[in-house]
Amino acid sequence: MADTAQAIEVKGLFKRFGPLEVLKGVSLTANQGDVIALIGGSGSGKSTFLRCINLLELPTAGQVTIHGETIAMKKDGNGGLMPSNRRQVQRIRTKLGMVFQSFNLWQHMTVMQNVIEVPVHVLGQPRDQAIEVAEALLRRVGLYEKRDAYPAFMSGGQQQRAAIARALAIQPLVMLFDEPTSALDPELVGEVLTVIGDLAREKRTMILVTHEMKFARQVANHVVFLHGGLIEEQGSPEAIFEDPQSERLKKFISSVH
Amino acid sequence: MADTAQAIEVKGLFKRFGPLEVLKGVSLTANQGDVIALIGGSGSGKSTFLRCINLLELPTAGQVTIHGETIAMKKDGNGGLMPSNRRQVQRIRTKLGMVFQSFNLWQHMTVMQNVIEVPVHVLGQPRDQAIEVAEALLRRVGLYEKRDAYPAFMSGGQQQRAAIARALAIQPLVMLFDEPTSALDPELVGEVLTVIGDLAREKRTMILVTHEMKFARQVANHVVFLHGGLIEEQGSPEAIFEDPQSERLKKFISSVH
Amino acid sequence: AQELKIGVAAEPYPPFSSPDASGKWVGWEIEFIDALCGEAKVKCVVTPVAWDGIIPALTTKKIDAIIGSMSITPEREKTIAFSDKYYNTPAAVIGPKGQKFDATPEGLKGKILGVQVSTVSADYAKKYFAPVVSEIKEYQTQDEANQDLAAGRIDATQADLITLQAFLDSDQGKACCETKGNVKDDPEILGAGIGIGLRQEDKALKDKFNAAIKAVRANGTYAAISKKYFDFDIYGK
Amino acid sequence: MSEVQAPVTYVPPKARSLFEPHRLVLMAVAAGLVFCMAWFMRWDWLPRYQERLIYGVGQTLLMLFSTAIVGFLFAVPLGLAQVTGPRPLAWAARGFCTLIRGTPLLLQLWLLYYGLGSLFAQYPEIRSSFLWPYLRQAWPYGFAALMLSFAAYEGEVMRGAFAGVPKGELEAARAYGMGRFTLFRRIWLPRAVQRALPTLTGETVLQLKSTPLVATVTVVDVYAIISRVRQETYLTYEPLLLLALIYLCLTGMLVYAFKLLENRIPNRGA
Amino acid sequence: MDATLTLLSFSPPGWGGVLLAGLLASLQVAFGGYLLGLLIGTGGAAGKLWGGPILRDLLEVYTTVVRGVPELVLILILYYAGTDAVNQVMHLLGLPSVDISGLAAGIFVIGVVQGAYATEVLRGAILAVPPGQIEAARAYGMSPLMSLRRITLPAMLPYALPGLSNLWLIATKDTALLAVVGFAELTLVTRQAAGTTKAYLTFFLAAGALYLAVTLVSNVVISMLEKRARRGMVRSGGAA
Ligand SMILES: Nc1ncnc2c1ncn2[C@@H]1O[C@H](COP(=O)(O)OP(=O)(O)OP(=O)(O)O)[C@@H](O)[C@H]1O
Ligand SMILES: Nc1ncnc2c1ncn2[C@@H]1O[C@H](COP(=O)(O)OP(=O)(O)OP(=O)(O)O)[C@@H](O)[C@H]1O
Ligand SMILES: [Mg+2]
Ligand SMILES: [Mg+2]
Repeated sequence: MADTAQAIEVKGLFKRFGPLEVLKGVSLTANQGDVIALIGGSGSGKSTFLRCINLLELPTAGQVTIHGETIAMKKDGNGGLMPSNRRQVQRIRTKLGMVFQSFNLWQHMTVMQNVIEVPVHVLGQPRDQAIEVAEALLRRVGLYEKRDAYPAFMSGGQQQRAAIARALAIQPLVMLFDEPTSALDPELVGEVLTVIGDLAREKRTMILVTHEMKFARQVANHVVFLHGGLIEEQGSPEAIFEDPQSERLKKFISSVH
Repeated sequence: MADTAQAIEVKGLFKRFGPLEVLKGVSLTANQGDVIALIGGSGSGKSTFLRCINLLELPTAGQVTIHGETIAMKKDGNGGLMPSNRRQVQRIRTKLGMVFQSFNLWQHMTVMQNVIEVPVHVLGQPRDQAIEVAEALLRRVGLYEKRDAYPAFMSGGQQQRAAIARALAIQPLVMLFDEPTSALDPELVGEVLTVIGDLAREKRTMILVTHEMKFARQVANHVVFLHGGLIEEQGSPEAIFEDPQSERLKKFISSVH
Repeated sequence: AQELKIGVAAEPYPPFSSPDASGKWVGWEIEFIDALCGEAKVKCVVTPVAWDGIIPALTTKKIDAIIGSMSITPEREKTIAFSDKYYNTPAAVIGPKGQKFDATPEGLKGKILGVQVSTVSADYAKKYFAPVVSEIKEYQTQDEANQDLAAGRIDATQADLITLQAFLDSDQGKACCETKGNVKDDPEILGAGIGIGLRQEDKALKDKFNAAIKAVRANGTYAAISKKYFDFDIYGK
Repeated sequence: MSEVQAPVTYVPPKARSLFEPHRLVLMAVAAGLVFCMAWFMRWDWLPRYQERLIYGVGQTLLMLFSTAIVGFLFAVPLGLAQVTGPRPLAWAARGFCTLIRGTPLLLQLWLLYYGLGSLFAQYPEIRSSFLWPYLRQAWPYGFAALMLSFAAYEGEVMRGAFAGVPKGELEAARAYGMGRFTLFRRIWLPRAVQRALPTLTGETVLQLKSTPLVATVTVVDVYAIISRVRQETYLTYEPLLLLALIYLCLTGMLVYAFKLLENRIPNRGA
Repeated sequence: MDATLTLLSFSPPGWGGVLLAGLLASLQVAFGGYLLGLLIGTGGAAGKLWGGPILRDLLEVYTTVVRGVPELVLILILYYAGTDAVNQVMHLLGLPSVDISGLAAGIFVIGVVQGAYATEVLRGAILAVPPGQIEAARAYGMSPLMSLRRITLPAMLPYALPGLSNLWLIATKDTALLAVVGFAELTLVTRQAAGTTKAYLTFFLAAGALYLAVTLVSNVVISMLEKRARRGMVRSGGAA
């Protein structure tokens, strides 16, 4: 995989759920080390966009390129797309760490088992090594003491941090965060912020969906405002928050401040 | 019921869950028309305090007075309290509208049925009249189109607004809100704010628990900071947010800003 | 008048008792019951009961008498009372055509023998054949044993000659099996014949039935019924 | 049948002290009852049948475990086929489950033993094959009937369990690049089994309670032994009470064993 | 083929009429037993959830014993002991012993067995109602009885229905076990017909078809009921 500067390149992404066209041609480029914040109203398609990047949702049209490798797609029968090479998709997915809006931790495994599952069983790392890495990660997100707890017995904030650790364990080139702070109280938000800041310093590329504008502002170097299935406006945090151009964005920002 | 200025008076409220003492003597007075915001870290006992007011949780010790009527309590066998007059509790509860942190809408009823349930079956209002009131309320929270939908098919924000409408339908003297905006996006938060503002103008008393400091600041005329089972500090929003006294509150506020 | 519930086995036991296609019970024993009750001037209802539970049904008063080809045995007499015998036929062994053996311990050596549970044939087989046969299989009904014989799952079955004869006369029986002879008599097990099962405390009923059995034998009704089903005297010696 | 099988999990009563006053009274009453039974009923036959009873219990357990284990192996594909299989396969699996669950086990057993069994006998090729020594015995039919029944009921349970695994957890696995087989082996199956365990406990107890039916086709299990006792001693209640006690103990042991298994994976309200 | 049709025709010499009568008897017992079971189950669930300690323990013994002992054995015990006990009581009261029909005994036996399962199904369903729903009812001043009637019972229905419909299907099939006490239900008459005519396969298949028909018809009714009860609940979609 070429170490191009472009970590993610999405071109003309369309996504339709039955009659509802959620994405109407979204294009976005993230360079390596970029932290892109995706903001927008509820139901504007932020989660859908993230999910299209790693093909959890199959786009109706469009093209996704990760670190120079374009995901090969072919037409399915129903006017949509499907991946033409399953192995390629699996391989690319191991380079993308995703933190879900609803965590999606595996309930039958402890936190530690959750974190080492993919390194051991998909990437084939030796168990000892995976555990070592996992312990370091869990320390970093402040969950080391909880490593043998099952997700169902942890608070929302703890689950969210476990999900972050799980995503980091595969040492992804790109991290996709779907509202990583929604379940956290203000103090914990600060902690997650620190973790994400560290990741940014490691030159890891990140796209994060968030409702918390303050958070977006602090952590992102580029902000994208989704509206009506399109990118309504994008730019540096300063530009977006201090000097919004479009009416919609102005309204959105003002309702927040 | 005397129309005293004091809408709620809580004196020396203690609450213990087994070994865990969550509330250690909380006293609070709300005059009619007051909007009190309850803030504090996760697990500090905010929800528990609200639930003790309408006796969903039986306090270990303490006294609750609603509009001059003190809820009669007697000792139960295990060192706690229990209401000595069930009917009184039921009667007082119909004067307290509660909006739960997790909504608790009745899943087997449509939004409309949820809203008219208590007016018709507890307060004995004629059905037609209840429906009329309900329709007005649903319009006000922007759910009129969803009146025949079942809660499970609505987004979190919609459920939250339905829960608010349900609470308003009983025309309560006092409203208790447990994080009424947790599931809402910034724009909807603004709407709920308007509703609460209207209620305040109608001289309805409100206690609301919230994690959103901005919201607390805009809507409340009195802010209470719970910490370690006690009221650590209270005062006007300006005092609390601009000039916090205690170390804990300072830390809490700074982590938010 | 008093109504007596006469228990018969719910499982078909032709030609003595079996239901017909309209659900009515027919057979030698059913006609015998009619004759007997007519003689004793009591009203009787035929009540099918699972053979397996027919004695508990009697003792718990679900029925008042058993007329179901039940052999009189000392073991049973500990629990219930019996009238005088009303028929007695020898026990026989049948087996598949083409295999040569006879109804002796030597002949049955190494074979699988089927019997119906809690019958005198079962007791007899356990006493005389158990040491030599490879297995004695017990069935809920004789009919099932016959089926398994036809299906080749057992090598022989021992039972009352009359029921076996009825099976051998059927199409299925004709095709597969033949008699291997009667077993050697053992009066202690086989001798006492078939009686009406009664509760031990119902002495009056027992006397009534004994008198009625004598009467139907004396007035020719017994012979008339038997003639319809058999070409020999089933009352025995 | 129903879209969602609400897991009717068995919630044991609060583990309170065994020695509360009212319990002591109840236990005294129970002890009195047991004493009356021991004293006024006839138990002299017990020693004579002891050995055969133990053998019978062994046969019952053998029947239970063999059919439950093999049946479960069939149940997994049956459940999976109904959830994700291609249409024809899903229909076939669904049809099989409906067929078996819609007819009494007793009838299936007789159909296999007296129906199919006597059909086999009509073919000389089968009668002379190496299988015949097995086919002429009763237990293969008992085994087959019980096993198929367990497979069908469990197939239904597994269908619900597979379908009930939260979609998000499967998505997470896919998002991290798991292949289909790894995903099934590491996430979907263990998670489904975990969800199904409480129901499985109940179903296995039901299976235990179905085993006596095989006695009607001459398989000798503990029920058959007790039937023999009843027929030989003409006692109505005593053998049945003993039988009930035996089954109660077996059920208790089964439930306990499953509890141990369940406790290995804590599962809050899943 | 012709012979088979003759065997199954409705008037003698066909056995179709007998089979149908057996089916009717089965359905009668199943229906009666199911209703009795529901009654016992409702009382049992209420007793287990809100009853005193003695009642709860007794109910626990009842459900444990019934669910731990094979139906076949229970039917034998209840059939003999149950009717025996009734007559003992009548005797003590100086009344003539009553004649308990096979139908009544069958309904009683099936009802007692079903009652234990229904108790657990209903109790589980009531516990499955999210506590918040009941709390909300209390918070708005509903009395316990009203919140039971307006909230708990309708809300538990979707959780109880699958279990209750299973129980109905079990009831229809458990009647087959009454064959062991000689009650002329479908399975026993099938066995009699088969034994008399030797047409085993024909009759077992015919009976199987009848049972299956009962199940399929029941399923249609059940799914209609469920659809109604589950209004307002999200369908748990199949994962793929
Ligand atoms: N699987 C689906 N089938 C049909 N509609 C869907 C599906 N997934 C999402 N949608 C619809 O697509 C739209 C966008 O959903 P999405 O989850 O991407 O929004 P979002 O921007 O992430 O909102 P939020 O901030 O509330 O998480 C919504 O209207 C939603 O109802
Ligand atoms: N029913 C209960 N049994 C035992 N402990 C409880 C119970 N309810 C609450 N607690 C405990 O009491 C403490 C206070 O809980 P409470 O729900 O009042 O917190 P909160 O301030 O509302 O927090 P949050 O902001 O997360 O909603 C927590 O530690 C919680 O674990
Ligand atoms: Mg989203
Ligand atoms: Mg709370």
